This record gives sequence, structure tokens and C-alpha cells, in this order.
Amino acid sequence: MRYFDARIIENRALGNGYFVLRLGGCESLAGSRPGQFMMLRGDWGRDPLLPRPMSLLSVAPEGRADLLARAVGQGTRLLESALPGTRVSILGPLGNGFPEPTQATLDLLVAGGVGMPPLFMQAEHAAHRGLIDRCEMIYGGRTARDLVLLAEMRGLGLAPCLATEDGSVGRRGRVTAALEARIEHHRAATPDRRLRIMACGPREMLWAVARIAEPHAIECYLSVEEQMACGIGVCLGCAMPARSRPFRYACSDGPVFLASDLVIPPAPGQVAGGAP
Amino acid sequence: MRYFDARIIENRALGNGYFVLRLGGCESLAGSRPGQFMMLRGDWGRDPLLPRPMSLLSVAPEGRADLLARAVGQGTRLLESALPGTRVSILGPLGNGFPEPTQATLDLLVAGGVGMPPLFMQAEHAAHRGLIDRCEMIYGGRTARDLVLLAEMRGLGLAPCLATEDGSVGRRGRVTAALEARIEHHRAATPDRRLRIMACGPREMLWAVARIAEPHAIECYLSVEEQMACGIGVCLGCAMPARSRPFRYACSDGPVFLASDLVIPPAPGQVAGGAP
Amino acid sequence: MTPAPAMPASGNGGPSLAIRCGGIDFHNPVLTASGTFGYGKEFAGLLPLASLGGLVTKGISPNPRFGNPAPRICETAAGMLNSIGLENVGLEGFAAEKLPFLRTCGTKVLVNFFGTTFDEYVECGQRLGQLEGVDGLEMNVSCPNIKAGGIEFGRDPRVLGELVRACRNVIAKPLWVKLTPNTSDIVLLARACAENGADAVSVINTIGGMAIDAHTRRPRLATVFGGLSGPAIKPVALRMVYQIHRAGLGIPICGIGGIQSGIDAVEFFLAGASTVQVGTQNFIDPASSERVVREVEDFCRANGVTDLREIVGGLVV
Amino acid sequence: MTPAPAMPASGNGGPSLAIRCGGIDFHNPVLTASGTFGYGKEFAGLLPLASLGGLVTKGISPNPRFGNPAPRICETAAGMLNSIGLENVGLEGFAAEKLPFLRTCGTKVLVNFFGTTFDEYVECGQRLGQLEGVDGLEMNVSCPNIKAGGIEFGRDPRVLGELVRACRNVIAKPLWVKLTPNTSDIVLLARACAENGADAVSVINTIGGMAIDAHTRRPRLATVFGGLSGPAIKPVALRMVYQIHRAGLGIPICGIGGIQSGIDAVEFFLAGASTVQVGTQNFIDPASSERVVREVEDFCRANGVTDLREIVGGLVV
Ligand SMILES: Cc1cc2nc3c(=O)[nH]c(=O)nc-3n(C[C@H](O)[C@H](O)[C@H](O)COP(=O)(O)OP(=O)(O)OC[C@H]3O[C@@H](n4cnc5c(N)ncnc54)[C@H](O)[C@@H]3O)c2cc1C
Ligand SMILES: Cc1cc2nc3c(=O)[nH]c(=O)nc-3n(C[C@H](O)[C@H](O)[C@H](O)COP(=O)(O)OP(=O)(O)OC[C@H]3O[C@@H](n4cnc5c(N)ncnc54)[C@H](O)[C@@H]3O)c2cc1C
Ligand SMILES: Cc1cc2nc3c(=O)[nH]c(=O)nc-3n(C[C@H](O)[C@H](O)[C@H](O)COP(=O)(O)O)c2cc1C
Ligand SMILES: Cc1cc2nc3c(=O)[nH]c(=O)nc-3n(C[C@H](O)[C@H](O)[C@H](O)COP(=O)(O)O)c2cc1C
Ligand code: FES
Ligand code: FES
Repeated sequence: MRYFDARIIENRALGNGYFVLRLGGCESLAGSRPGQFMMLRGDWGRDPLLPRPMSLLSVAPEGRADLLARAVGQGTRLLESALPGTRVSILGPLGNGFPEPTQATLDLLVAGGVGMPPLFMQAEHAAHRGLIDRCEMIYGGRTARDLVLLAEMRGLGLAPCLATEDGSVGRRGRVTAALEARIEHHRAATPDRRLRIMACGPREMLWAVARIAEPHAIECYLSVEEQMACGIGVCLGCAMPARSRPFRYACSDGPVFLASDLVIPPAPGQVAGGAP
Repeated sequence: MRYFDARIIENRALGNGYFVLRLGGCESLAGSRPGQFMMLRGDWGRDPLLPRPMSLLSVAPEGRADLLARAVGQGTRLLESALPGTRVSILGPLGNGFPEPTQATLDLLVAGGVGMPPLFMQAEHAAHRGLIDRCEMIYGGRTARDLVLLAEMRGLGLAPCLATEDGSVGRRGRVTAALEARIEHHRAATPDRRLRIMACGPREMLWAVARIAEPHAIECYLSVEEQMACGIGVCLGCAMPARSRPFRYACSDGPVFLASDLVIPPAPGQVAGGAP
Repeated sequence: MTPAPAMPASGNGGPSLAIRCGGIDFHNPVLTASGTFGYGKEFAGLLPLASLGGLVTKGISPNPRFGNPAPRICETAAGMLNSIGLENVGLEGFAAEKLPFLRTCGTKVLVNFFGTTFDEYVECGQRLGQLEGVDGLEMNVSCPNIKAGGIEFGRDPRVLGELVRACRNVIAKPLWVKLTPNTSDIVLLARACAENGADAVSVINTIGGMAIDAHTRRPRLATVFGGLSGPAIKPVALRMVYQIHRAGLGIPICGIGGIQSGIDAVEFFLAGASTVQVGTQNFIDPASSERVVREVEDFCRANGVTDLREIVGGLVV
Repeated sequence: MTPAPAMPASGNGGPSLAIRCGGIDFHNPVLTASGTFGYGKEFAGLLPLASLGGLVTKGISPNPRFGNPAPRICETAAGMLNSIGLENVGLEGFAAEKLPFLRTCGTKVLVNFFGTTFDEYVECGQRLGQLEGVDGLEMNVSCPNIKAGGIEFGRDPRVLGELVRACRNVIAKPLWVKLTPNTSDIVLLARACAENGADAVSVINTIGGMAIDAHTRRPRLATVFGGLSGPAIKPVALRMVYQIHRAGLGIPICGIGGIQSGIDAVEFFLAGASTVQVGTQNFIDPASSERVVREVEDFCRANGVTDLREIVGGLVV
């Protein structure tokens, strides 16, 4: 973990507010694991004040690092309009990351919206180790315009299973429905295969994924998003209700958690209770 | 006076932190008088919070308006790096301005550093009315690099009398010494000529100019700079101790004042007292 | 270029923004704050005054005051300090020079007032309350009490209560009291107002602050201390509005502090304010108060709120 | 990559930044604030801890605490709100897990502590004061007094004075008291500390605030209220430091609130602080506290200050 200055080398707009920032000077991020993140801040005065957590999308030799973001608020809007050459400060790599891909497992990478980057990086990592056929990308968004970098995914050797809420591309509906279908498929086709789930996306999606994984007893990893100030476990701002302890910290214990260690709220409409 | 959006058409760096911003969409500033100013704010969030007062350097047909600024703090640094196309909001024209040039007078335009714009505009205005020979520019700065737009001044038909503290160009010393020399010259050469002084620059310079004008009984106009919030006389923030009333307001009663209406502090080293 | 006054929103079948607060019926809940909107006329060319729910004048005292030495303002992080010193044209000057315009401006007019002694407050309030064209009074109690060693009238709940009572007794018009946030318990202050007959509380005035120029080693304000306003103080203002609302005193609240947008205003409504005032933002964007009205309306429309009153105090906790 | 600890500035013939404050000799006046610097170790790879004058730990209570429900933080204009809820490892956990590292970290260590009852304060302070490696204690009195209806201990000067006295009686080490700004008179609080034997006051803790998400209609913090910190509060902090300094109580002041740079720190020195703490800025730039030290030194050099003590309280009014 280092605190350093980087420069934007390229800012590639993907439409619908999505953009990929390519950063130079990120030698310190070289060994990062998929799922790790950084705290990033532009040179933009005191508004906004705090750095923003951003997942890594990809790290490459010679200090290049990519991230994917969507302009939703003040910080991401400033990044969206940042020009090549702009200086940003970075603290990273932070957090734990996803488990390694293995020969023995099939990893279902479940990506929701702008939560996709860590799963992309996990797939890239698998590809580098010749294990791309041990993972499957299940990627959902509101519309076709929320599904980005599909060519790059195919370039890795993935055939992403897509879902959109409006049906404009892929399966119509939520990514969790697609996940259920894929689980059923694998359970039927290769019942002995050890499935794992790795997911990142909106909170409700993560809870839904956990609720799907549980009855199947599938090992399920969730990368969570919390409000963060420090990114390194000192402000105690990013507390997550957990089972092994009252709280765990998204930045230093996570952002990737075993779903079984988190307190998963009951599905909307269901009454709480039972669970410890 | 209007509140409107303008766009930066051109941002011309002049070295040493000085730059000229050319703005488009400023039709409402067309009739502005030299010495008037605007409250200007970029689209930069809440840091800095308040708009910045900026004098007009020149207004041209088709809604063009120029200003000259120097990057000294947060706001001016942001303007210095603003790209063509950037939106700014403007409230103006504000304040009163200098008196009209006349055939019967010779106006000594005393400019100190980045206080030069209103005097440039006054000269431009005189030139448009064929009265450029009724004004004389006396322009001082720390070094040669603080004297800008000299070619443009000559283009108006001025032969600016320059002064630098380090002697790197023009007379060595303060602009006020140059002013005294010019007054002596005119008093000797054309004793009947009705002189007027119009000055803008750092506060200490303005007080020194007033102290020079007073014993000569020369009509003396000072354009003052005060901290401003509203620019239109409502916050009462820009109070200037005055003689006719306890306070006058730099934004709405000024920024141009007759020196005789302001409370001019005694010269440094001199003891206060005597003056009302 | 003065646009036609905006119609009350309900005229278009849109959400109703009309609201009663502190004895006054407003056609919308957005007012402008004392000291940041002059005497109204200064803004007449910049926005249609009739589009506002109301405006609050600069604070008026019985006699004209010239205010503090300069510099009087400086900028801070997301805020500003001022030490204007309650400069104003005085009661007679206000009645003669400012009120005639205000009578015709098409929006509700609240006159902010103060005194430096108990009697001045009462005298000023009584006289202002008799003037035609004044819809209500807002008492600024952040003024130092000269007889009590310069402590603000509004800091001690007992003194405040007595002052409110004395003014109430001579003022028939709606009487609002503007509270100081420089307190350890805002609810005690609000209670003193409610129990002594105030019609509403305006929450908050500026927070005491100070700034220093490290290079000259001098304070940035000639008076050393000043009042902090702007977005920086919004969290404190919201907290105090909600504390008062939650205490259930039954007194309506006008929320003030760092409001820049309609969303900011909605936050104050949810916390329990039934009207709001836009202050420092008038300096940043002189037409912002009208925009705030529009944005509140947009919020209501987008969120299925047909009547503003549905969201007042509607915080989900 | 841990750089070698910075030499005390005077070693280079530069200005002397060494200063005594509240019974402790610091080699420079820049500390890090409680709750923003963990237990020190978390920052060890990011800056040389020995370059700091000192550090203040997260607040310690007799027993471990788990803190408040999430969300616990949110951003505001030039500031942030937190409602961490005084989560900490507890006294024994601190002594066993955190202190061994701190003993070797090369800077002064102050331990921030609190209790939820009078007795807990005394017990915790006494025990911490006996631990080797603890250079001083900072008492956080912004904690709700459970027996007194949840009012903070530090709001009532009388209660505060008694608490300080009781702790003083059992603590031999330097005892600092961290004041709450949620008061109508900070000088009364400082006086209560001075008169009851505190060695210094730390000024200020966070200001009570609140934020609302207009769209969900919910408070942004699970606990509704939180503490405001960051540049937004600097004017309030400076004002309080100067008020205490001007009151001439003879108690040293550690200035806290919104410090981002050496210039900010100098402003606090001029107002009367002899040390400062960097808080929220540690989140924005984790190496900033070391930079603040350097910038203070640069300021002194550029302004002919040969000894920091020349500017403490040096405001020209
Ligand atoms: C570990 C971690 C990794 C992250 N990785 C990425 C990443 O790779 N790419 C990325 O774009 N974001 C990522 N985020 C989220 C990112 O930090 C937030 O989107 C960012 O804080 C928004 O900042 P802002 O300043 O633009 O918006 P703010 O001004 O902070 O918020 C503006 C509004 O947008 C809402 N908002 C905030 N975040 C989102 C969101 N994600 N979607 C919709 N609305 C939102 C807020 O509630 C608020 O109302 C990550 C967060 C965490 C904790
Ligand atoms: C009527 C009027 C007309 C003006 N016209 C012009 C103009 O045409 N061009 C122009 O450049 N400026 C002009 N100014 C001054 C301009 O408004 C200030 O320079 C500006 O406010 C500085 O803003 P900032 O945000 O860059 O600095 P801030 O962040 O506000 O200040 C940063 C630091 O710089 C110092 N500082 C501020 N102004 C100056 C200065 N002028 N010189 C040196 N140090 C300074 C401040 O004291 C502070 O310490 C005018 C001011 C007034 C009142
Ligand atoms: C320059 C200035 C002058 C003010 N004058 C007064 C006043 O005369 N009377 C008063 O009650 N409040 C006065 N205020 C306080 C504002 O009305 C308002 O309560 C405060 O600024 C907080 O709101 P804001 O953050 O939106 O500005 C003044 C504020 C400013 C900035
Ligand atoms: C996340 C967070 C946690 C804090 N925890 C404590 C604490 O445990 N004890 C304490 O006395 N102050 C605590 N504080 C207050 C700070 O020490 C400091 O007084 C305050 O943040 C103001 O300084 P700043 O503006 O530089 O942050 C905390 C502040 C923050 C932001
Ligand atoms: S973000 Fe500070 S502890 Fe996680
Ligand atoms: S700047 Fe507001 S009155 Fe002059």
C-alpha cells in the first residue's frame, strides 16, 4: 500500500456516463489482486472533500492502471471531465480481493452495473493463468447501454451471459435471475463441479445473490460498497454488520466478504427473524 | 446590470501568471463604462464559494468582453487554467466607472500591477472618441514581467510611461515617483492644463497617489479593491471609511471614488491626526 | 427583462407549495434571509420578487446604524464570515425609503429587527408592527445586550423568554424569533419562544467564527469575530431544526443555513421546517431563490408529493 | 520505503519547532487527532511517525465497544459527519495489542479516553496513566452521561470540573481535556478544566450536525446525529481557541479543527494554540501531518521566526 501521485493518460468515454480512466505512474499497484481498490482524489480543492474508493479494472506493466467509473455524483463527474495529464492522488492497493481461480472450481462472476470492474479483473487474472474456462461472467444492467467493455471481455475469452431489465440485450430481467438459470444449468450438466460465486454490484443485488447461493451451499463472495473516508481501517466509518463479530470493515476486512460472514437482510417482503 | 452565463472564447497567457480571458455571450456588458466591473464565477463547485470581482479590460461588439487577471489565489488559478468553452456566470456591469475624458482635461492614468484593466479601458474609450492625446498612461509593476499588454497600449496611441521597482524596464522605482515627475513636467510645460488623475492598483499605491494629488489640488479618482460578496450593495461587506458618510460601498458607490471623499490614512511613518 | 411572476404552482395542476407558517400564508415556502437580500429592491431586476414565498429585510433598529469597521467579510471553506455590525437605515428611514417599494413587490414582507437594549427591542417591534405593508416581524436576538456585558440576548432562555413576551405584548402581527446556534441547547431557546407567544422560530442565525491571515498575523475581520454562514453550516442548521421539531413544541420552524438548492430546502422540510430562507447563496447566484422554488416544485412532482405539507417533518427514522 | 525520521528542525540551523505543551515536551507542535489516525501503526508505512510531534490514539474505554450501526459517515460541504460511536478495543486490548508498537514509534503518544459513567472515566484514566509508553492522556468529555439523561459530560462546567478533578487526583501523567464546541461559552468550560488541574485543553471536538437524503427521506447516518469535522469548522475552532487564549487562564491549548496545511496550523498558533492536531485531513491525504510539520517550518523560515514560541498567541489585534 502506497500513497502516490498518478496522471491520467487516457479518458475513454463509453456512453451513458461510463468511462475508463487509464492512469500512469501506478507502479505501486502492479501486484494488486482482483477485488482490491484504491482511494482516489483529483486536485479539485475541497469540494468534494474526501477521496473516492475505486476498484481496479486492470493493471498492466510499466505502471499503467485502468478503472471504470460512472458519473453519478460530484466526484465521478469531475473525473469524467478530467483531461489527460491531470494529476490524481492514489492510496492503494487496498482491501483483500477475491480468491484465486483454480482448476477445481467454476467461478460465476456476477456483475451488476458499475460493480463490474473487480470481476473483469478477476477474469483477466484467470486468463493470464490459463484458467479463463474456469470462470463465467454474468453481467446485468438496466439497459444495453449499461453493459460496457463487452468486446474486451470477449477478448479475454469470456462469453458473458448478459441480462438487462428492459430486455434491450441478453436476457430480460435481473442479473440474479440469470444467475439462477446458470446454477441450474451447471447443477444439471456437471453436478460434481464445485461452483463459487463472486459478485459485485448494488447492495440489493448482492443480498439477492447471497440468498440464492445459500440454499445451494455455494461458496459466495460479495464485494461490498460502503461510504468510506480513510480506506485503511482507521476511521471505522465503513462498518458492515457481520456474524463473526458485530462489525467488519469494508475497507480493511473487505471489500470482499464471504456472504456467510455478513448479516444478510431478509428479502423484501419477507419477515426478519430466525437468523442469528 | 444582468446575471447571465458567458463562455470563455480564448485564454491567453501573458507570462508571470497574467492572462487575458476573452468571453463570449456578454451582450449585456456592451454599454459598460471604464472602471465598471463584474462578479464572475466558474462552474467550480463550492470551493471557492463566492464570485470574484473582475474589472473589464475591454468590451467589443457581438458580446465579446475581455478581462485581465493574475493567478494569485484559488479563484484566479482556476480561471488561469480554464479552457475555451468553459462556462462562467457573470453579474454585471457593476459600479460607477471613471469620468468621461474631455478636451479640456489631461488625464493621468496611473496603473499599478493587475489594477491596470480599468485604465486600459479608459484609454480605449478615449481613443474611440479621438481623445487619446488627452490621456497619459503611467504604469508600474515590480519587474518588466509585470507590465503587460504594452503593444496593445501603443496600438491605442498611448506611449506608456513605465516604472519598475527593479528597474528592469522604464524608470526604476515606484509608479508614484513617475507620477510626481509627470505632474512636475506638466506643471512646468503647460501650467494651465487641467490635470486629473485616475488610478487603480494596490491599496498602498492608491493612498500614495491621493497624497500626491492633494497638495497639487488635482482632481483624483481612485478605483479601490475591497473584499466583496454580492457586488450590488446588499451584503454591506465592502465598506470604505468615507468623509461624506461613515462608510461608502466599493461595489455600489464605487469602485471609483473621488480621493477627497475617502479617508486616506497618513503616509507610513507619519503620525495620524490633523485630517478630519 | 423582468419575467412575469410565476403562478402559484397549484395553478398548473402541479404540486401545491402553499403553506401557512408562523401566522402567515405563503404561496410557496421559500424566503430570502435577512442581510442577504437588502431591502428587496436591489434584486428586482434579477428575479421576479413575486416568485418568492417571501423576503426578510435587513435587520432594522430604532435608529440608523453605521456598522463595523472594514474589512467586514471574508471567505472560508464552503462558507463566509461577516461582521457587518447590523448596519441599517433605521426605523424611520426604512418606513420612508424602503417600505413603499416593498408594499408593491408582490411577496410577503417580514421585517427583521433588533435593539441594543430591552426597550429598544420593544419600541422597534411595536412601531414596525404598525406599519402597513409589513406582513410579519422577525426578531434577531443575536445582538449583544449592552446592559448585560455584551452577552447576546438570545443565549439565555430566561432573558430570551422575557424579551419575546415583552415584544409579543405590543406586536399584533406575526412575530418570529431568529435563534442563535451558539448554544448548548437549541431546544431550550425554542421553548422559551414558544411559551412566550412567538409565532415561529427561524433557525439558524450565523455561527460565531474567526479567520486569521497568517502572513499579516491579523484577524481577517476588523472586529476579529464574525458570523459563519453558507454550505459549511448546513449540517448544524439541519440538526437544530430537527431537534426543535422532535421536541414537539408546536411552534412552526423556518429553516435557514447553507441552502443552495431545492434539494437542500427539501432536507429542511423533512427535518421539520415549514418554510426556509436562502441566505449566502444570494451572493453566489442572485437568482437562486427563484430557482430553489422551481427545484422544490420539481422534487415534489418527481416524487409524487401533491402538497408540500406531506413532507414537512417527514423524515423517516 | 519508510524514510528516516526527520531531525528536529533546529538541528539544521533552521527554526526551532520544539515546544512544551500541557506538561509534555514535543519536538514539533503537530500531532494527529484521535479517531483519525487509528493506533498509529496503520500509518507507519505512509509517513515516518517520528516526524510528528505526537499522536493521539482512538478513544479508549474500560471495555471494548462496538460502536454504532452503519452508515456511520457522510460527506458534507468541506466537511464530514461521523457517528462512529466511540468504537474501540478497550483498555486491556489497547495495552496488549496496540501499546507495544506505540512504545517504539518514536513520537509522543497521548491516549484519548472516555467512560459512560463518572467511575468509568476515573478507572480508565487511572489505569492508562500507569501504562509505560503513554506520554499523556486526553480526556474526551463529549460522551453522553448515561446517568444524566445522556447529556454530554463536557457541556456543564460544574460536572466537567468535577470530572477533571476526580481524574486529576488519580492521574500523575499529563492530563489534557478535549472540549466540546456545542456550548454557549467555551471559556467557562476551559476555566473548569484549568481550575481543576488539567494540564491543557484540546479545542475542539466535532460540532453536532446531521444530514438527510432527500430521496430516501432518511438521515444519512444511522444514528441521525453525528459530529461535523473538516475545513468547514475551522473558523469556529479558531474562534474558540482565541477566546480561551484571550481569557488568560494560563492553560495551554492544543488547536484542532479543519487543519489541512502548515498555514492553517500557524493560524491556530497565532490564535494562542501551542500545539495542533490534524484530523479529517489524514483521510484526504494520509501523509499530510508530516507535510504540515514541513510547512510550519517553511513558514517560520520565510517569516524570520527562529522559535515557534514567538508566534504562539501572536495575533495582532
Ligand atoms: C470498494 C469500492 C469500490 C468502488 N469501485 C467503483 C468503481 O470501480 N467505479 C465506480 O464508478 N464506482 C466505484 N465505487 C463507488 C464510488 O466510490 C462511488 O460511485 C462514488 O463514491 C460516487 O462518488 P461521487 O462523488 O460521484 O458521488 P457522490 O457525490 O458521493 O454521490 C452523489 C449521489 O450519488 C449517489 N451514489 C453514490 N454512489 C453511487 C453509485 N455507485 N451508483 C448510483 N448512485 C450512487 C449517492 O448516494 C449520492 O446521492 C466503489 C466504491 C467502493 C466502496
Ligand atoms: C472592483 C474590483 C475589480 C477587480 N479587478 C480585477 C482584475 O481586473 N483582475 C484581477 O486579477 N483581479 C481583480 N480584482 C481582484 C480580484 O477580485 C482578486 O484578485 C481575487 O479576488 C483574488 O481571488 P483568488 O480567488 O485568486 O484569491 P483568493 O483565494 O481570494 O486570495 C488568495 C490570496 O491572495 C491574496 N490576494 C487577493 N487578491 C490579491 C491581489 N490582487 N494581489 C495579490 N494578492 C492578492 C489574498 O489576500 C489571499 O491571501 C478586482 C477586485 C475588485 C474589488
Ligand atoms: C452578510 C450577511 C448579513 C446578515 N445580516 C443579518 C441581519 O441583519 N439580521 C439577521 O437576523 N441575520 C443576518 N444574517 C444571517 C442570515 O440571515 C442567515 O441566518 C445566515 O446567513 C445563515 O444562512 P445562510 O447560510 O443561507 O447564509 C446575515 C448574513 C450575512 C451573510
Ligand atoms: C471519524 C472520526 C472519529 C473520531 N473519533 C474521536 C475519538 O474517538 N475521540 C475524540 O476525542 N475525538 C474523535 N474525533 C474528533 C477528532 O479528533 C477532531 O477533534 C475533529 O475531527 C476535528 O478536527 P478535524 O476537523 O481536523 O477533523 C473523531 C473524528 C472523526 C472524523
Ligand atoms: S473507510 Fe475508514 S475504516 Fe474503512
Ligand atoms: S460587495 Fe456586497 S455591498 Fe459591496
